[in-house]
Amino acid sequence: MRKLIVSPSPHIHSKDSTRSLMADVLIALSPAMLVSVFFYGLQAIQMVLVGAVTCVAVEWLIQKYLQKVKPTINDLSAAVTGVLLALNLPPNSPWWLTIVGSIVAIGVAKLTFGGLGHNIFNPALVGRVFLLISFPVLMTDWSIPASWFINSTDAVTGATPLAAINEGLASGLSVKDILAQNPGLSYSNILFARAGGSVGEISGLALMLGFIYLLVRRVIRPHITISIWLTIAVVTGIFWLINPDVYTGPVFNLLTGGVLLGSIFMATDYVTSPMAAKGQIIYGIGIGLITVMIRYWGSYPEGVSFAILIMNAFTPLINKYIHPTRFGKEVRNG
Amino acid sequence: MSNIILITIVTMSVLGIILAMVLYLVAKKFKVEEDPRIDIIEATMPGANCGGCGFAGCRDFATACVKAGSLEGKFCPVGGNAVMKIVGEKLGLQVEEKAPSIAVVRCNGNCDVRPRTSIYDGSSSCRVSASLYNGDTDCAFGCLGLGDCEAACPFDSIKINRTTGLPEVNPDTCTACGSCVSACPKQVIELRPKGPKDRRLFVACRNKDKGGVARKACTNACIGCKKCEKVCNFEAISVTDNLAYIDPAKCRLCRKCAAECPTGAIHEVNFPPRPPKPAAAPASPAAPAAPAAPATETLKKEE
Amino acid sequence: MEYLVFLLKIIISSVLVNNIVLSQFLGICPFLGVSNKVNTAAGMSGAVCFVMALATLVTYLLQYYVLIPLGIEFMQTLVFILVIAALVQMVEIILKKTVPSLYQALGIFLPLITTNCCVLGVAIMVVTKEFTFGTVTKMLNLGESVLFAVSSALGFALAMIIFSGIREQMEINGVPKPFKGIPIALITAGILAMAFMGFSGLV
Amino acid sequence: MAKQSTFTNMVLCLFVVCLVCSGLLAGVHTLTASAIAQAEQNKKEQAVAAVLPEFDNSPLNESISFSFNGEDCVVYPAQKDGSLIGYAIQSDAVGFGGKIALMVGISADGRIFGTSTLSQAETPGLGAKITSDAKFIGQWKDIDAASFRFAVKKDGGDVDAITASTITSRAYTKAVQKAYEIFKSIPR
Amino acid sequence: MRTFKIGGVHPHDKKIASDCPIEQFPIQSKAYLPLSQHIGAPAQAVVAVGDKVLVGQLIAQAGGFVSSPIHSSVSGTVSAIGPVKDFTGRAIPTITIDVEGDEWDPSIDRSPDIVRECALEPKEIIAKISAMGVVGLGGASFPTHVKLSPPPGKKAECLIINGAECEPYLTSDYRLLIEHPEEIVIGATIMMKALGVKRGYIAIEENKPEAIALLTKTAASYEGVEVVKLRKKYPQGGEKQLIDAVTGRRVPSMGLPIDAGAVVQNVGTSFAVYEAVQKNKPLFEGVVTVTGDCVKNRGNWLLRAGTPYQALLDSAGELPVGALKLISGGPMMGRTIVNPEGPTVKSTSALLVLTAEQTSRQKETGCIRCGKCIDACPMGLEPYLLNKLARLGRYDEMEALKIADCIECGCCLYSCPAYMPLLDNIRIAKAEVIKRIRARAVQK
Amino acid sequence: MSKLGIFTKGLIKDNPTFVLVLGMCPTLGTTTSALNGAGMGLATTFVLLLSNMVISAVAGLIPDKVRIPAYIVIIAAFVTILEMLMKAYVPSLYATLGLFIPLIVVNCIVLGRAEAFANKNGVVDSALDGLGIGLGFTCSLTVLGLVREILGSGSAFGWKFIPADADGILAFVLAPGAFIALGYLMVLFRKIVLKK
Ligand SMILES: Cc1cc2nc3c(=O)[nH]c(=O)nc-3n(C[C@H](O)[C@H](O)[C@H](O)COP(=O)(O)O)c2cc1C
Ligand SMILES: Cc1cc2nc3c(=O)[nH]c(=O)nc-3n(C[C@H](O)[C@H](O)[C@H](O)COP(=O)(O)O)c2cc1C
Ligand SMILES: Cc1cc2nc3c(=O)[nH]c(=O)nc-3n(C[C@H](O)[C@H](O)[C@H](O)COP(=O)(O)O)c2cc1C
Ligand SMILES: Cc1cc2nc3c(=O)[nH]c(=O)nc-3n(C[C@H](O)[C@H](O)[C@H](O)CO)c2cc1C
Ligand code: SF4
Ligand code: SF4
Ligand code: SF4
Ligand code: SF4
Ligand code: FES
Repeated sequence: MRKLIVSPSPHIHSKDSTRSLMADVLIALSPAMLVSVFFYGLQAIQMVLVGAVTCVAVEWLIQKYLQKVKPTINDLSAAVTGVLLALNLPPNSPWWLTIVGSIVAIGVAKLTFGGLGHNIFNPALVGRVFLLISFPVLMTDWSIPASWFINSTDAVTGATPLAAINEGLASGLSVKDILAQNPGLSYSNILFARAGGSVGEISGLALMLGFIYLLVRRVIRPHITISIWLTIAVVTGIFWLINPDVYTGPVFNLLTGGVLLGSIFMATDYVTSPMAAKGQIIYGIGIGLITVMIRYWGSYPEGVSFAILIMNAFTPLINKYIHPTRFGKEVRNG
Repeated sequence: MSNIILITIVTMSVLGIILAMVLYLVAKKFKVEEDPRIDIIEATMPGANCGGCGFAGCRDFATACVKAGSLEGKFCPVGGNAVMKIVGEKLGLQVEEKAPSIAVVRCNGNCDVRPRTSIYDGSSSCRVSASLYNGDTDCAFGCLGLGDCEAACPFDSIKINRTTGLPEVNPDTCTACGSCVSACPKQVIELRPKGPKDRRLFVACRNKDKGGVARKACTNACIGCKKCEKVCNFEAISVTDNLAYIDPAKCRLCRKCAAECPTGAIHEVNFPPRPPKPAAAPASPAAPAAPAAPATETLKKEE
Repeated sequence: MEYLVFLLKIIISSVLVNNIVLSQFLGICPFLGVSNKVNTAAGMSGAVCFVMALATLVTYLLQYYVLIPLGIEFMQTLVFILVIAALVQMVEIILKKTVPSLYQALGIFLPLITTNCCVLGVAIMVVTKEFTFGTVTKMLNLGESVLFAVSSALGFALAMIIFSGIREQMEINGVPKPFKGIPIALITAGILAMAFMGFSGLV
Repeated sequence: MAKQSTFTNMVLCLFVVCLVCSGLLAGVHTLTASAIAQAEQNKKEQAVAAVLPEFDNSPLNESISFSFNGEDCVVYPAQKDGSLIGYAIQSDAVGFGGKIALMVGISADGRIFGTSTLSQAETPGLGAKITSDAKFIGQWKDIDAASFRFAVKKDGGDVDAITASTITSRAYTKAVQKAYEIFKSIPR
Repeated sequence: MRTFKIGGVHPHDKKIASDCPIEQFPIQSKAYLPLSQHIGAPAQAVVAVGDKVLVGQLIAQAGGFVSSPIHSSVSGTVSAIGPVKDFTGRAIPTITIDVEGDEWDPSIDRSPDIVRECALEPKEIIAKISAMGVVGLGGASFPTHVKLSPPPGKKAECLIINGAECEPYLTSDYRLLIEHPEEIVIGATIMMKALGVKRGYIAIEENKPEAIALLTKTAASYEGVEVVKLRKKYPQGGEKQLIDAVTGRRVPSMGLPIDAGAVVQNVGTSFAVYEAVQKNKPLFEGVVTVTGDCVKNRGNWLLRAGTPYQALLDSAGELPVGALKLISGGPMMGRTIVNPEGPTVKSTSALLVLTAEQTSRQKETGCIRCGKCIDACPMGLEPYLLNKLARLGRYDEMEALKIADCIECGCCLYSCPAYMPLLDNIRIAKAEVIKRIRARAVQK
Repeated sequence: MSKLGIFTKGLIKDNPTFVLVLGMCPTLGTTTSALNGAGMGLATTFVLLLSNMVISAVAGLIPDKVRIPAYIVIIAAFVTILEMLMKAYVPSLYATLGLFIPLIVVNCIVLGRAEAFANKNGVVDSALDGLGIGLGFTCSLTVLGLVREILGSGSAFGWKFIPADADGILAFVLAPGAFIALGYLMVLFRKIVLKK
């Protein structure tokens, strides 16, 4: 007799899977990866590969031998973490730095909490911040490795724009003077991949391409990203209008540092960001505010990573108190 | 220097006296609102908060015990008689002793004897499956094997055996809290007295279909043939709706019925092997086999 | 204006930059112990805030008007803890008599506070340590001390409440068995401390 | 075990406990007070000795106090064979984690002889290296203060900063410079 | 174009049977008529074994106000009254009739003429609908006369005819709309009269342009009836969503459509009301779609209630080998058939056959908190959280999170990339929560 | 329980750090190196030992309502004595442990032991208990300090095994590393020592 399948409704599925979503993120990251390979050559390839492979390997080893569960490396989330971690490191990082970061990201920040879906903090960022705190010298070394395609030392200015600003301000210069002294810091350079920074943040345009892809494929919703941008633009805009000598302006702040990479790919990480649209906007505003605070007054030139991690910590509270818009108001019981 | 010593001593003594006086006033005004015995009783409870007692957790139970002024109908299945005795002593109340119980699984339809007739593809939950239909076999009464009982047990004492597809109770850790009983949508699990020397006998089937239908669905099913009812000298067995039930209060563990049952639906637990007639019912795979008995007994002796 | 900025710096410093739990390591026991639920965490934080302000006020006065004039600063630890212990008990009764609703919310946490080292820690800190805010280095006066105590308590509250939210979520999500309870709480606190290091240099 | 609480026994008990404990403490205090003072003295002496060439007086007892830029400051003159060979000057500046206090030895002819850290609250492994980094400490030996550019290299000076600790290095430099300013204004 | 504002998904349309005209399905040798073909109290049999019955003859009377009578769908002899297994395999009280010929009760007007005018008073209309056993054909089989009698204090302001048919595959409402537009509009006017409302909407999704055009033309000559074109989105046909889409009002949490001043009736119901009131024909047959990608002979059949599903299945032609899923209803809300020998009922709307590849769920891989279920949920709930709390049995929290508002549309499970069995668990927990709420209400 | 049992349970079964999870502030705050940890541990042991003995001796004389204040005074007295002794004879260790020495007063271990053990047991047992718990605390702090020192500074007990100008993983010297290292050590302790 033919066996019938029995299940509760619904009987069909959208066919999205965790794996397909993660693959989409990797695809969305590929323009940024290609640009960095163009500018940083073999070094960029090595870092992305080491990051992805280590993350996947660490996940496999820990799940198989320590936690004794079926490894979940096929869902590609570890690979995403590895790639994002690598893209968040300075281009000249030694290979072992990527490995240490990957171990912390996957081992500490992800699997200790129970793996995909359970972690509170963004693994790649935990890895990066851990490295930043542990190896401040290496993590702020913005020298440029050789590339096959172009003479990148000519093409890319050394220190990151934000570090340059921070340094300049500390030695008493005004923002205008600093920008004048560093011709590499023009907006077009930042947008079209000529200013220094982490491997992945070299080209704003490539990152935007990824953003559009993610939106079109409905992998992410725009709420978080846009609210981060708006917050940063508004707040820095106000300060810039008050005193353009000490405060950098909105366009500069949006295009430099990890804002694009962070707001598009890291703040939107499903696991560690709020679920409801309203919550996502609050989260984005929080990230924007903390980023500006750290950039303007903190001792780190760059604040997106910390801002995202701090708001990750608030995410459970946001989820607890901010719910989606319900259909219909409550009028009676029973 | 001696000046300092003097100053120190005087200051501290004054401070000491002042504080003591303040604390005295505190002590006088401080009134105990909650009966302190609640804390004491709560401390003696096992703290599993399983709700097996029928109250919302251990503290609720403790409060109820203290407030009620009688322990009638109050029993912590986890702590058992031992804990209830302490509670009784602390409150100066009479405790009713209860025969220790244990969960038994009244289904013997393992994968070999009960063919699957459909493919269940929903959430791995007995309740979900039961809300849809009778289950993926033709037995409308048996265990669904999706492990709601396993998930419900606060003591990790009931586990689905992957080969039989049926749950098995760990007799050492089961506290008879009843969580599994209320979790099972098929009423397959029953709390039964552990029995003298942990020996007990029960019908491992819930199938109320007529014999033929039941047998077709599951070769281990109780077919309601009434052979056991007839052979029992103590009127402990009754067959209603084509299903036999052994009343633990009347059963004297003579094991005649088990030998008589044509389908092996009657399970015997912790009995020594039957030496004379090897033709007896085969020990079922789901119940702890007979050889386990000596081990349990030695354990008992040590205590 | 400048003084207001100074006061603001005291607040930002003690809430964010030198968070009493995450970077000063004070009050860790209640931080780990009473942070299972957001509501209890908030209650505990409220109680700590109140006691800390009061205790700092009293011990500050004792230090400057009793111990120092008498030349017996070495009795500091003893006197402070005695006073704090008595204070906590007094607060408990007074609350119970006058504001029973507040007592319901905070009362159960009060006994825990005596052995919470952030109260004694802050009381000792304000009378022995020079504080640096920006380029200013000074001993705090009475008002600033109380402000420091309150904002330290707010820092405690911030850490507690964030943390309890995280733990509620972990309760629903489940964590691997070996890490259940304190270990995962410690590791989470570690990452949280790491994130809070981003604030360094703000003041 | 514990007794019933009555007014008298509560007061008496706490009184007695306080009495005994405070007596004990006061006693220990009297016994250790001089040792504590000695320990503090030793620490300072060591610091002074570390930053000055050999001397034969006791600078700590001959300290000179005066006002510098509205601050009270103390310098410790060192003598050898009766002639002044230099001063140990206490100075400070605000670093990354708080105040950095230094003892700076300046010879009578205005050369910086050496520096040593009295107290600091910098980040371990970063700024706190001012107490351990041989290269950093080493550069403060025998400097002609008059021609020395008191600034880290990044700001166009002569000081090699500790990597990733520019703020601390700046503060250290500032404190040494301040000591030199104090030196210049010592009333002679 | 209008639609509802929160959530929703866009499954593939697959209206592959939309070109098959409605045809009479052959009458089988036996008909099985369960006594409970509606929500509410079961009907009580008024015939005995051995009685001869005609098509349309009353065989069981309503068991209360919220109940509905049953009429025979065939002519013949009552051969048994007792438990028969329904399509889930559970035995339920059923009247079994051996079919002999096809003799109709003479009071039924079988002429093809369309009767426009209805002279009955509202009360009489409702009584007639009740007597003819009309129940909702949109899925829940709620007795129509109850919906047309708003409780005291509540006033309906409009009637909405639900022609959304938002479920993939299903085409029965569509066929009815284009084959009997006039009757449906008349049915709507009758119900408007019964409710005393001046406005009636016929809401149709954009993927049925012919129906929209035809109905707009027909409705032009009836006062107060308006056709509303809706954007295609599932679950547009859910009554709360439909009211939101058509009127912009939202039914309150735990409320009924009447709280938003609307009454929603399915297209088929409207047709049945027309036949009942104007043609004196009880509800014993309806349009059933037989469809599925693997079905060779798809069709929209006019089917007598009580026909075993197996007969429909046989009409479908040869089916692929291997495991299949048979669904009574659409792929999003339909229920799986375990026992094909079980009978259809009045409100059966479709038999859908899906192959294992089309329907098999993948193993759940653990929620990644992507929020897709939240985005999809038309009620603004948090399915991921409800699912977790359901597994932990934390009912109070689920109640606060409005689990009772779930309409069981399945959008959440449909969208979940981790294949979490969200609705499976939510449904069980929702039942438990509602039980608790009721128990509390009773206690008060 | 045997005298040996009283003494050893503090090391493993009732280990104050890994099992009872008490006195977390000094545990995290002072363990930047193995020697600092050991110093803090020994300081706590000193107070624990003496206060346990004295409290067990006088427990019977103290009325219930002033029990806690009286105990606190006794403990605080020993802490202050310790403070003065350290200032006088090991000033550099005192400087590194800083605020955490006076905070021994509120260390839950000390008061906890007074309440849980000393006021019910004799002087000798209480002394053994105090010593055992204290040494358990000392060992845990030393181990934690050692781990943090090895990872964070590349040295063990002050002996640097990596090149003099190289750094360790700085995070472990800082606050985050303290929490994280303790978290993982606790899991290891449960797995290896308690075999859970
Ligand atoms: C947690 C933390 C601790 C730091 N500690 C110090 C420190 O002790 N001393 C210091 O000069 N810089 C410290 N910094 C770094 C400064 O903020 C600043 O980045 C650095 O001094 C300037 O960078 P550079 O030295 O590489 O030019 C610290 C930064 C952070 C985030
Ligand atoms: C998720 C969901 C989808 C529905 N889709 C439809 C639909 O497409 N067409 C329809 O007529 N009824 C649909 N219904 C049923 C309606 O909500 C409503 O019950 C019906 O239109 C009322 O009419 P009736 O009483 O005539 O059945 C749906 C219900 C739900 C919960
Ligand atoms: C328990 C229950 C009670 C209902 N009570 C009323 C009612 O009092 N008035 C009414 O107009 N509809 C009532 N309804 C009908 C519903 O609003 C709805 O139209 C019906 O359930 C079909 O909806 P569906 O097909 O979307 O599921 C009730 C439905 C249920 C299930
Ligand atoms: C849109 C999107 C963004 C992601 N961003 C990150 C990220 O920033 N860091 C990371 O470790 N993993 C990221 N992941 C992968 C995955 O969600 C992450 O490893 C989980 O946090 C692990 O539980 C991302 C995945 C998606 C779909
Ligand atoms: S097996 Fe059942 S009765 Fe026994 S402890 Fe587990 S849940 Fe309770
Ligand atoms: S005994 Fe009941 S709950 Fe357990 S698996 Fe069987 S059907 Fe499920
Ligand atoms: S089934 Fe319920 S929870 Fe899921 S999307 Fe529909 S209404 Fe929301
Ligand atoms: S759609 Fe699935 S994976 Fe995404 S949040 Fe909902 S339950 Fe989790
Ligand atoms: S040691 Fe327990 S709170 Fe600090």
